Amino acid sequence: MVDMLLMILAGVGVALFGFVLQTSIAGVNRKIVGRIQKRYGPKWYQEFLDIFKLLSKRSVTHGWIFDFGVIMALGGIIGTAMFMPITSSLMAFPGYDNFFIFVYLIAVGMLGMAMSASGSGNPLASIGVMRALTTMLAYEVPFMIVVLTIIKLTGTSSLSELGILQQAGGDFNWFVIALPLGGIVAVISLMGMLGKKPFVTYIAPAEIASGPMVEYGGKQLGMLFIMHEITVFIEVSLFVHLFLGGAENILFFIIKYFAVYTALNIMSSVYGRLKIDQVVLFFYKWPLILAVTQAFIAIYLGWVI
Amino acid sequence: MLQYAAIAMLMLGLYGLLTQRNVIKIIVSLNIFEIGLNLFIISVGYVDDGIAPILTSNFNNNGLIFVDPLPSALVLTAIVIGVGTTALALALANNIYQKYGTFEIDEMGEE
Amino acid sequence: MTVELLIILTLVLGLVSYFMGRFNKVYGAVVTIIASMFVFISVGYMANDILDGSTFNYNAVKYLPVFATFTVSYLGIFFAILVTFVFAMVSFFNPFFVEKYKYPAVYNMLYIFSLAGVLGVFFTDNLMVLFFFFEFVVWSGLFIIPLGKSKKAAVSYYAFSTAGSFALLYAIFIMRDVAGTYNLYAGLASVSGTTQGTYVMILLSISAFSKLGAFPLHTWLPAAHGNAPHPFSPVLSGALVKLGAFVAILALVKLAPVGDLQSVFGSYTDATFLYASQYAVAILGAMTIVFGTLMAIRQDDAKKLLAYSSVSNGGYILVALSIGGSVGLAGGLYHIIAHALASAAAFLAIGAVSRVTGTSKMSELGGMIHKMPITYMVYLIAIISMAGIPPMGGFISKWLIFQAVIDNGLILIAVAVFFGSIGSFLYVFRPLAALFLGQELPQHKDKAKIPPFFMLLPMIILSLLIVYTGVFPNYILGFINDVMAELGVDALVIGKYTIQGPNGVLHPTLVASVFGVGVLIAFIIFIVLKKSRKVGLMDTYTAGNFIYTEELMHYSLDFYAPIERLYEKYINITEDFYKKLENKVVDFGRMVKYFFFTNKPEVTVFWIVVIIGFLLWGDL
Amino acid sequence: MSAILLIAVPLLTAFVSILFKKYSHYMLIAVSFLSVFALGYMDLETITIGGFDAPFGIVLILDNYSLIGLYLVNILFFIVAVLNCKEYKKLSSILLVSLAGLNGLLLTGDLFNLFVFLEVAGIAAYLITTTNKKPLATFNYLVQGTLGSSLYLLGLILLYAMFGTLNMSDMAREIGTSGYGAGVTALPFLLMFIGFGVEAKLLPFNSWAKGILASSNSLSGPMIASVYAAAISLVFGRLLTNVFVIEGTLLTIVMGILVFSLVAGEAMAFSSKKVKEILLYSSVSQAALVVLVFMTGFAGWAVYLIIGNATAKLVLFLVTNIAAKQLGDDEVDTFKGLFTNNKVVGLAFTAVTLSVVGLPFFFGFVTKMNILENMFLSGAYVWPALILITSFIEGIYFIRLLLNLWHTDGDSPEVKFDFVLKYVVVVIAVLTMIFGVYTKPVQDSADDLVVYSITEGGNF
Repeated sequence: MVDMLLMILAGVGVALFGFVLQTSIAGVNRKIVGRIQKRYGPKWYQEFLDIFKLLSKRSVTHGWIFDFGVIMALGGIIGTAMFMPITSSLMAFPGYDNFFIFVYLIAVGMLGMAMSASGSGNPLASIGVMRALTTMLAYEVPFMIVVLTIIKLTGTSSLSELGILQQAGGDFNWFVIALPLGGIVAVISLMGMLGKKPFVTYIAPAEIASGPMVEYGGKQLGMLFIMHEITVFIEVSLFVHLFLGGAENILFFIIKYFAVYTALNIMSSVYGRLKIDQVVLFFYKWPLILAVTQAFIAIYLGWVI
Repeated sequence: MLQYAAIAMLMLGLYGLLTQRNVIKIIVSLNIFEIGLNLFIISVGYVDDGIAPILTSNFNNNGLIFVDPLPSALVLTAIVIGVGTTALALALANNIYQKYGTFEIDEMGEE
Repeated sequence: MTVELLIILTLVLGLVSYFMGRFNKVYGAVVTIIASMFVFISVGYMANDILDGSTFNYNAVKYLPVFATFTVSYLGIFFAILVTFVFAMVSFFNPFFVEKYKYPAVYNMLYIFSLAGVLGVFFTDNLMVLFFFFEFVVWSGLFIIPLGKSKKAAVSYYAFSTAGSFALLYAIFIMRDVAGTYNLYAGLASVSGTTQGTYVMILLSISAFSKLGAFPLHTWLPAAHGNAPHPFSPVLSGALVKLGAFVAILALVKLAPVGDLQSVFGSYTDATFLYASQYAVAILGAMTIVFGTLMAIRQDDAKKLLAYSSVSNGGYILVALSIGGSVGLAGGLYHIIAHALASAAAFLAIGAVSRVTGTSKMSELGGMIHKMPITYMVYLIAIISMAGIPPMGGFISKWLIFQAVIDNGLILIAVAVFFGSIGSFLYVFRPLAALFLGQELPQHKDKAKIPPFFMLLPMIILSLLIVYTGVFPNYILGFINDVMAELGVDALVIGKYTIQGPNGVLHPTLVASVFGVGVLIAFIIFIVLKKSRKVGLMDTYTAGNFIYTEELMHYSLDFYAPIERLYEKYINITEDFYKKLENKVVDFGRMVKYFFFTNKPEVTVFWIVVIIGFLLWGDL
Repeated sequence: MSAILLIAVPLLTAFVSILFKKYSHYMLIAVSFLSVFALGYMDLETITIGGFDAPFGIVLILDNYSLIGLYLVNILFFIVAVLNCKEYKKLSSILLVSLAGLNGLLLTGDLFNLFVFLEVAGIAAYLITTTNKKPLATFNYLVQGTLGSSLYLLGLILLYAMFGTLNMSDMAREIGTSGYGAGVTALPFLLMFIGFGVEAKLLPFNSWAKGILASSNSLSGPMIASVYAAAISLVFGRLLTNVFVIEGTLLTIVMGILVFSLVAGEAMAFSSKKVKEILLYSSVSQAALVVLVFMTGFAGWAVYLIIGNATAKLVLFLVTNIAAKQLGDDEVDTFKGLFTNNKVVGLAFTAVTLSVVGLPFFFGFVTKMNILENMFLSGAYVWPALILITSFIEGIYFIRLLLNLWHTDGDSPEVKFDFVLKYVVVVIAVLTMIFGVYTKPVQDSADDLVVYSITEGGNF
């Protein structure tokens, strides 16, 4: 029973580490994006300041479902983060870090946020939630097809083992190279997951009036910010473990993590915003075709670089 | 020879039923058909130079050749039934005339 | 308590409920509760007889004709327990709804009759008796549906179900011809693998498809479930659809699959070893998932939406069963349980709401959570399971199905399966947002009140069970392993708390507890910080304009407008197809009527002459 | 008490009743009740009239097959007579004649005698249909009926010319031993088949059926659709299984007619909007089904099918005609919600319809399943599929009709059914349910019916 408690504590540690890592890297990225837009951008720890400022403010609530949804959202995301392996050996629950747990526990977070947003009574919030769900429907399927290919090729769906397989460099080098088309699709889906520029409608700052976050303030908004940061951490580290061969030690993990996140931020600062049905149409045209052909080539014809 | 005549009348009756749209004409062609049929029944019982199948007390009947009596017996009932049906048909024709005022089926306008 | 005695007793109880119902409506409905609880408990006793190995002789007592033999098999018990449980839970709703119907006594009687029929189907090992009860369930269900809103739904329900049962009958006769006896197991064994085996498989799959509401034969399901009386739609989608799953198991698992692709494609299919028939059913199942999900997303009536969700979940069951293998079959069987519980709970919640407000159309409802919070929680737990999200049962079965699909490398079917699982998240969320949350509409504010205890009891029990199947699945998986052993499939590897799939280990209790810890942390963060001020629902950020009417502030019509616009033109392809088919028959009938039936005798005479001429054509 | 009385007494009272106009309908009821009652005392034997042996004299055969037929026809006749005696007083003597004709049809063993009784019953039928006040339809029925029986007579005479005998069993033996190829006997059998086809409402020959039954009343509807149909199909069955030898082109023609009328009957019923028309066309297809079952050789089950259909049609037509008379026309819409306020009749009507469709717990289910099973065992694969498809279509339009009758959103029409009808309808429905569940007597008695006895002429 004691080792279970230890494992849980380790999980909480992982979640905390994830939060701190992501928030600081997000701060650094805000400076980089600022530089792209010819300005200096705020201090690197600006993200921390925002969150703690919000947590200290007294805000408004629209009933118990409004609060319960936020708690469930943050709780679900923390739960998911606890499972995340940092390096191929350092993780809270060895052996149980199954890919599908992450995909579906994120959904719990999404459901919590959606529930509280539409519980707030503001129709604009419901519209925002509808947009978030529709975009999720769009980017999720191609990503999972590519992951299907990886799982089918390697025969295991636990992230740490995948990392070890890729590091060993024996039969598989990094999947982003081994499955080129799969890599491209994964990047595009990751941009959708993180809500980066072209697919950002549901949490775009400009659309704040009709985004899900319209009714939040104070500690609720702060908690949702934390939730957003941890979600980004989960999704980017998923990408790192699946496609960039995990990490032998923490340093490599952080470097790869930083590289991926910054690259995405730079890429996304170039794009405009797509309408929701354009997003759906886009994702069900090119990424899906690429993913299916990649899967067909890799599984049935065995062409893996 | 008689059979060919009977078959011809059968054909005529059928032709009548096929083409006529007048109630009375249908009844007439039905009768022609039945008479043709009865003639045919009679012709079935014909035996070469056989005589009428009537047993008389004073002649010994075994030497004579009789025509087959059965079809002629059947024809009796067939004719009676034919008469019955024709009578009923004419009564119906009367009803039809009272109701529709005409014998032509096309003009009756029944759906 | 032998099976025969149980069935006859249920039928008698049905008649008792009819006469009681004539005397007083509510008592009749109470009899349905007693009857279904009695049946559930006795099936429960039979179950633990079987589980601890005692072979109780179930054919001791002989009432029905001599050839009606019953055996209690694991498969039968598995389905019987689930279905009678759903019947028992839903029967609690009967007393509260029975006043609204035109023929309440008939409703009670037919409710119990369909229960008896279901028992008969699951426990018999004689094919003809299976058909007898199969048709009996169709028949008794048929007369309950029009008590709801539409008669046309009942006719299309009857049409498709009868098409299914007649296909089943023809398959039975083929099996009888080959095997010589009506025994279920001997019949299937003797036919599997032969050419008749293919016909039997096709016919059985048609029957399964029509009962499950799978792609080509699904048009009746939304109409029937959507328009059936409120307490009967959970029975329809929770229990009676499982008959189709039962027949699907007979068709897909007990019969050897047909059409060996290995020899045809050779090395290309080393990734997968499925047979042509498995592929065909899987593809149709996949199309059912996609079609069910797309149609469910755009429905305005909550019950129709849940009906389409049953269609899409039926597709999941078909995909899982057709892939077969220990993981696929276990996933299918577990999904049958999870879907039955979840859709029963969801339908009951919607029924409770529409009992008070009179409508289940989302555009007319809103903010029901404020008056019916428990119903809301029940519905939330049900849709979490339906969407396949971790702490609930739906996730386990979806996880197993994904393992099976990935292990067999079926890419296109994987696309449909993933689309279905994400899509199910969308359409289950729609009633949540439009019906329960959002503004509280004034016209329902006074009428809505917490449903009475006896309506909440079954809903709460169902939700607890959904959570239980999600957190501790291993006991049920153990039982499923026994069922699979009986079906001749090797068992699923399960530890004390873990499930071992072909490419991954799942520890559902750990996932649930970690999720619990996460929520605890979030709760602590929430409590520690300053308490926020309670504000009414109308007091929201509206960028400056003043708002007074709740209706304007409630977003429920055309909830997923962007997606709906994409496929608006293709919605009723299948309905049009069946309507054209129907019109063909009507035109043929009218043509023959016009051509033959006139008041002129020459039509008959003409045909007589033609026929005689035809006969004599060669001879003259 | 010999079976000849069944024919003689009704004929005698028919003519006596013309004298006493006032008591004629009492006589009708008395005679029909007595004939049902007397059937119990008749032992199964073959009566040779006038002592002449088979090839010459006329033979009346009373065996299992005709006993069941007589029971069915007499009971149904009695019910129809009782229900209609007040309204149609002046038809009593005609009804007596038709009773004699029907009993004669079922009893006779001689082909020409069969023609005579066919005509007697036919003329009585034409007179009954005159009550429909549609003289043209009756005229059409008369012309086709007479034409049909004359063709039957023609076929009969051809057979006589070839084989010299008119007795059924003699004819059967003669044909067997005569060594003629099937082609020779094809024409007379076809003519006789057409003759009976007209009366049994097989499709190409039954254009009279719509005129008569669509505007029938509470006497002519049940009488033609159930009593006459039962008698005719029973006799047709006797001819088909005993006398006829059908192979080669004749078989294809006959099968073509049967399949066409089976399928077309269902399609027409599916497409019609009037209640009586639905029932009429469904009885056309059921008649074809009965003949089909006789053709495949399961006479026992065919008889039970006839019994099921006849009783069902009686109830259906009675209820529909009475309701149609009180409501004016018989459109399905005017009938909507008919049973909401007369539940008893509604329940009986539903039970009987479900039995015709063949749903479990009803008599129809038992017969249909056994027919399909026997057909499958005898290797015919196509017919069961055809029967299933047609009963699928039949199920749909009957269920659609039932649901319309039970449920209506508007106000339901007011129709009063008198007690006698309610009693009769409920008794028939209960019997259908009982024999649907307790199937043992039906199951084993059907098998011994098959080997019914027209072996040699004369002796039984």
